[in-house]
Amino acid sequence: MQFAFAIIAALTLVSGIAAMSLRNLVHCALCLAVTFAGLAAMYLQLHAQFISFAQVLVYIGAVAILVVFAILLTRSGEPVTHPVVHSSWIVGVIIALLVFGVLTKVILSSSISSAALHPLPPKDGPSVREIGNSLMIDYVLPLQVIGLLLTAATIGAVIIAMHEPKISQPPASTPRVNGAEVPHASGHSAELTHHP
Amino acid sequence: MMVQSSSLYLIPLMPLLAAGLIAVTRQPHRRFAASLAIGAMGISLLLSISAFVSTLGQTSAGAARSFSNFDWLQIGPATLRLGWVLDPLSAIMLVMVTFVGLLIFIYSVGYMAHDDNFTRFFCFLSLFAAAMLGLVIANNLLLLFMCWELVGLASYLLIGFWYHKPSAAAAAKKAFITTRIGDVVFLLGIVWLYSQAGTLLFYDHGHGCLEHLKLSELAGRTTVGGLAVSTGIGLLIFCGAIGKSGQVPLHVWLPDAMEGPTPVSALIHAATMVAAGVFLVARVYPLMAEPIPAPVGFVSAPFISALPVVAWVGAITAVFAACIAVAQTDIKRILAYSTVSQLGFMMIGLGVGGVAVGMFHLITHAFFKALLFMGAGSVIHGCHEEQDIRRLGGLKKYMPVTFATYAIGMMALSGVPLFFSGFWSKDGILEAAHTWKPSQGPFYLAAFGALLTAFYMTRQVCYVFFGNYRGAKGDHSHAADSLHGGEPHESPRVMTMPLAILAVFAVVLGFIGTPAWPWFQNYLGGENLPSGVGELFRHDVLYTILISTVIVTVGIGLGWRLYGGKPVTNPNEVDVLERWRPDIYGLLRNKFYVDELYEVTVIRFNAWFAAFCDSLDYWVWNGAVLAVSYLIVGIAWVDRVFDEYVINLGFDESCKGIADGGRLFSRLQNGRVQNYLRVIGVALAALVIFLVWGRKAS
Amino acid sequence: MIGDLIHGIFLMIWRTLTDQPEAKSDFLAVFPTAVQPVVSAVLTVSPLLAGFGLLFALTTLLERKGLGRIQNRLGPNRVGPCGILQPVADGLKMITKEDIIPRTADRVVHLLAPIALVVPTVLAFAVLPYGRYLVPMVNDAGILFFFAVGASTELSVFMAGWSSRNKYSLLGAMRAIAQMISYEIPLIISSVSVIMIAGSLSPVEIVQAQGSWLAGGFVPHWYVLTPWGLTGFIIFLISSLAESNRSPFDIPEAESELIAGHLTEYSGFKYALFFLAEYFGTFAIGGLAVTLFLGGWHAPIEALEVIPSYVWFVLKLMALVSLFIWIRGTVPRLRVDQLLNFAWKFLLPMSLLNLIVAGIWHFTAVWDFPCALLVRWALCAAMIAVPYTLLGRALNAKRNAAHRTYRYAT
Amino acid sequence: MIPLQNYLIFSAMLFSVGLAGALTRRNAILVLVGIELMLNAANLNFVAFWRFSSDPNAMAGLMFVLFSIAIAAAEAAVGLALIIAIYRHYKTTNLEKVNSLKG
Repeated sequence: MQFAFAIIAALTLVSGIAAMSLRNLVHCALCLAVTFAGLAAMYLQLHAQFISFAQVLVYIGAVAILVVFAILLTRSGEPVTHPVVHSSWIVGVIIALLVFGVLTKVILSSSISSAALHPLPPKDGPSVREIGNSLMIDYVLPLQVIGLLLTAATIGAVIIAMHEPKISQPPASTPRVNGAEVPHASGHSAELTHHP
Repeated sequence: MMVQSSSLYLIPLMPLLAAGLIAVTRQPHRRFAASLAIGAMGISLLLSISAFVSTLGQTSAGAARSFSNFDWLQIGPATLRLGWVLDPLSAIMLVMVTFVGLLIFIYSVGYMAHDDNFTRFFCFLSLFAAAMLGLVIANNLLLLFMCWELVGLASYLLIGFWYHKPSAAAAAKKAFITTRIGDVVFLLGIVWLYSQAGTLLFYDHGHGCLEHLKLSELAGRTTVGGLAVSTGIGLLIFCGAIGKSGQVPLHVWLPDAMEGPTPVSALIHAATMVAAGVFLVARVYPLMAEPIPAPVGFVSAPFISALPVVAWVGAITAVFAACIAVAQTDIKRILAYSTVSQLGFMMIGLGVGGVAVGMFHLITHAFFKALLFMGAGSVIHGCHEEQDIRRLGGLKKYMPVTFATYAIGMMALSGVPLFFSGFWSKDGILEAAHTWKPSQGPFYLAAFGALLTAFYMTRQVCYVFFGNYRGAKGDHSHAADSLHGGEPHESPRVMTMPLAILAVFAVVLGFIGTPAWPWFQNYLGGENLPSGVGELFRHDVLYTILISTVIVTVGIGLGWRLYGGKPVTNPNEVDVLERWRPDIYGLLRNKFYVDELYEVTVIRFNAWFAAFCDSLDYWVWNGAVLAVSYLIVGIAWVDRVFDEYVINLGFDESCKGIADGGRLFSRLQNGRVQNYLRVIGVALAALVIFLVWGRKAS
Repeated sequence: MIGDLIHGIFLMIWRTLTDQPEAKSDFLAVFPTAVQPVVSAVLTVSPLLAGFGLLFALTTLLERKGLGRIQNRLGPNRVGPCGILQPVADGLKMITKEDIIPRTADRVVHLLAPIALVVPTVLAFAVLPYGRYLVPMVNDAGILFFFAVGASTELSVFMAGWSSRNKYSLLGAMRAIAQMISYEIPLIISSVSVIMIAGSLSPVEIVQAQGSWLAGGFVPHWYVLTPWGLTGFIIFLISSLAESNRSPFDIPEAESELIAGHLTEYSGFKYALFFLAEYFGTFAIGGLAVTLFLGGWHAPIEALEVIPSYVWFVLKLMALVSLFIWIRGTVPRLRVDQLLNFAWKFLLPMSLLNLIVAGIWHFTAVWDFPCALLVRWALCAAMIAVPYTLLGRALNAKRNAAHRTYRYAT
Repeated sequence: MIPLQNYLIFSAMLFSVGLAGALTRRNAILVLVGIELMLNAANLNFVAFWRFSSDPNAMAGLMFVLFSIAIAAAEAAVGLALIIAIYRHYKTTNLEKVNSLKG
């Protein structure tokens, strides 16, 4: 059990770090998907099956794809010559480390690490029926609000990303080709793409 | 299905719904709009017939009447109640309006086929029909007034339908404003009635303002000059009818209204709306006819009821308009003046003979005048929008159906004896005028009017249908006619079919009200007049029949002699009458200079008054306002000085301090999201440190 | 020890074949407790892979033969009797072919893409009930699991397309993703109606809910035999065609437009993996269709329940696969805009409507006047048929209104 | 059994990784990715606390994660749409260059 946890945690963490540090954004997105998958595995280990499946469905099936689409649509996948991090990236890292240190300190010094908090006896977590009942009875208002939020977000996203009148489009290529253009294009494929 | 009075509102509702639906229909959906309007009208017609049937077979007018009232508004302690009434009067009007309306709707499909605003036209037509039907079934003077105004609105919209023509726009305005003058007075009458009777319902189980209780109460009171209140109110209400029905002196709008599309002229300005005035008088007839208990000093009571006024106004109008019609050259204008004149006849009928006489003429007139107008429309349509009768001619050859139907309409209008409806209805009026006790004046005027009617109709028919075609042949100016060349052509079936139907009715309708079989009078009046062929030979009846036969014969003969014998060949030829007496002819052609008279009197006074008000506004009120404003400017200046030198000095300093501070802090707001994130991260760490260790320390 | 082992094996095979529960128990008892879960998993997975592998081989043959017949040719007929060994030859060819990786390709991602595609498709097999007691993983949220792993194949397709550094590949991949995302929605919504009626996300329970018969055991209580179920089944079928990139929705791999889409730069064994994954995906989604709508492993007539349940499952699955092949041989390929419009403007509204109709069906179950079933049927069918007609007309009318011009055609 | 704090520390690590990425990367998309990572770390905390809670019927942790996943999806959609809109406008997703409120 410990072993499995260690493997999953290591995989997740490494892919998470990779997702945050690789130069190629598409690789970052793929690593992000691995991180999500690792988290899903961790939920499984915590006997939260439903959450785990939802995690896979939403994060890998949707969010990762969205990120990939965004990367391609903004041509962020092309290789960059300038540094990918801030000039003052060290500040960010220090702050992150500070936060991590503080959090770790808190966790280790709190009562939960000393007190005998035992997990529930191994069972398969709540059944889908229980989750459903809970959603439909206790949490019905939040559920409705979430539905509203999702609707609003969908409409909003569509409206935001809708085409503006083309005032400052570069004349060389149409947006459709942009989206589909080979990301870090080496010379010849870029030429091919711009072929009328 | 029998239509009850409670569901009577369905009849106007149908066209109203159609109007609403068409209003939101886009322009290209012509077929939809037309079929919707016609369908709604058809349903209304069926409902109306059903309602009509339900009033048949009753022995008295009171028994045939049913009404349903409901609360509309609660104003303080007073409740305003509206309602519908179904009695022979409204039933016959319903059938007439829906039937003629339906035919005109169908006719319009052909007439307006090339118009861009086809759907709008049907929207307005349906709106008009709804308002008119509402007017007819109203059991409340206020509801009637509302529909009355709606009818006026629809009329305005339809006259100005081709609003890009300046003359049409002007005519619409003229019609609207002129009728408004009558309506204001009408409204005064309504208000007076409400203050006196306390109700505006016509019939309300004995408490309506047209029922005996209130009537005798109203007739009993007197007002200034010894006038009975009921007479006063009746006169005021009659003013509304004058406006709407184009009686002298408010007749000027009706001929101008011919600028609208011809179906509109037929529907509104011949058959239905103008008849609304007559209908109104018929509706409030009990109010006008209520015998007034003679106060001291007056011998004969009927003289001070409103009816003689009605009769005289009608008689004057009848002759006046007929005279003008003689000298007109526009085919529709002749018919318009003829309408005015015939409305005058109806008023005579109401004034001297009662509801049935006037209403009978109204019904027959609606049919044959709609027929004539639609025939004129057909002529205009077939001759490339030519309306001047001098440029028409010989159309008998080109448009046989139109000619035949038009001739029937013309004979009905002229009152050709025995076989045409106009004869019987007009005969009834003449007979009633002849037997009228107070004066023989209206009778003579009416007889003269009838003579003129026969004459000018003959003149028109001769001009239009006989002789040779005088219009410009081969003229391709009209785009839609390029298919037909310059020749006049017969109109499509969708237009001639309604003509034929109306022609049939223009003949047969007369027989429901002959002295030999006075069904109509019985139905409407709830009486039981004697019938039988023998009635025709009663002294009075026979006398008037002979008189009017003579009149008609003379009129037609004169017309035929002057115009039919040797047809006009040149459009610029001088009219026969003009050659004879240019001065009188000029007077008539210029409509007795009534428009010009109004121009120099009413309108000029109005303009002068407006200018006066304007100058008053400019010099007096404006001056006062200016003075006040200068005062305020002065105070403001003092205020400003105080502000600038006393308050601002201190304020500026503090503002400067704040601005400096803001500049300092704005360095944090540099728009870089990640800087914010950094601050949040640091703050998170700080917060956690504070919460955990800070708490522990304390 | 050895005797126990052999006895256990035979008992296991016998119990499996005769549809008995706890097939593995005697065999597992031989092993020490620590390794039992591993052995059990291997015992579950290996027959599954073997069975579906065999089915895959069979299906490729069936498809080539069937398409051949549809196109009036013979199809493969050289290897083995009547070409029956053709899949073996194909497999050998695939494995022995050179594995070419483009010089500019992103090697790691290029390698990982087929693997990342095969893994979820195989995972999807885990939750399907193949027989009365043949369920690899009994899970409360099985359907959710199925869709979750199904959704993760999109990323693999993207990996394949992007890593190839070929614009056809990338275009094909993006089209495939757009298509899969679009059709996932009607797919899920049409299954939600079943989930709603069955009241469970568990495939096992859904199959159980369909395990009764009407009319004396002759009319099965399958969901496809209700108005909403039929509609849902059709929507599901169409969407699953698109999900598995099969004709007429094989735009991502349209040979004439995109060479082979994201598969362009793959060859040899990796290509075989893609091929495998595609067929596995078809099997998985077909299996889900069988589970959701066609009564799973239940026999169509009660009397036929004596035949082992997995036979029925395989028969239904093969029937669906044959239907897919038939459709592929019959229907022409769509344009990409038609494809997406069809999903968003037609399938999505219809599936939402179907959800409502399913709700109405559920709540009218209490009706008990005479002919209630007939009335329910008519009501629900009308509620679907009328909007279907109207929507179809509206969409078609719009399409007819615009006159299409081909700018570059002569 | 794995003690609770292992999960907590792991989640803190993930959170810090996400934070570090969000603070240092120039590309707006990766900043969003970092935020997603932080959200996931928080979700993990919820699930872990739910698992280790003493009340067997408590569901709040799970529910919170479910809702948070839904919100994260909405957030990602809107965020990425915003980034695409920004890209159209500025022709870059580099956050250092996108620092004025108006174009």
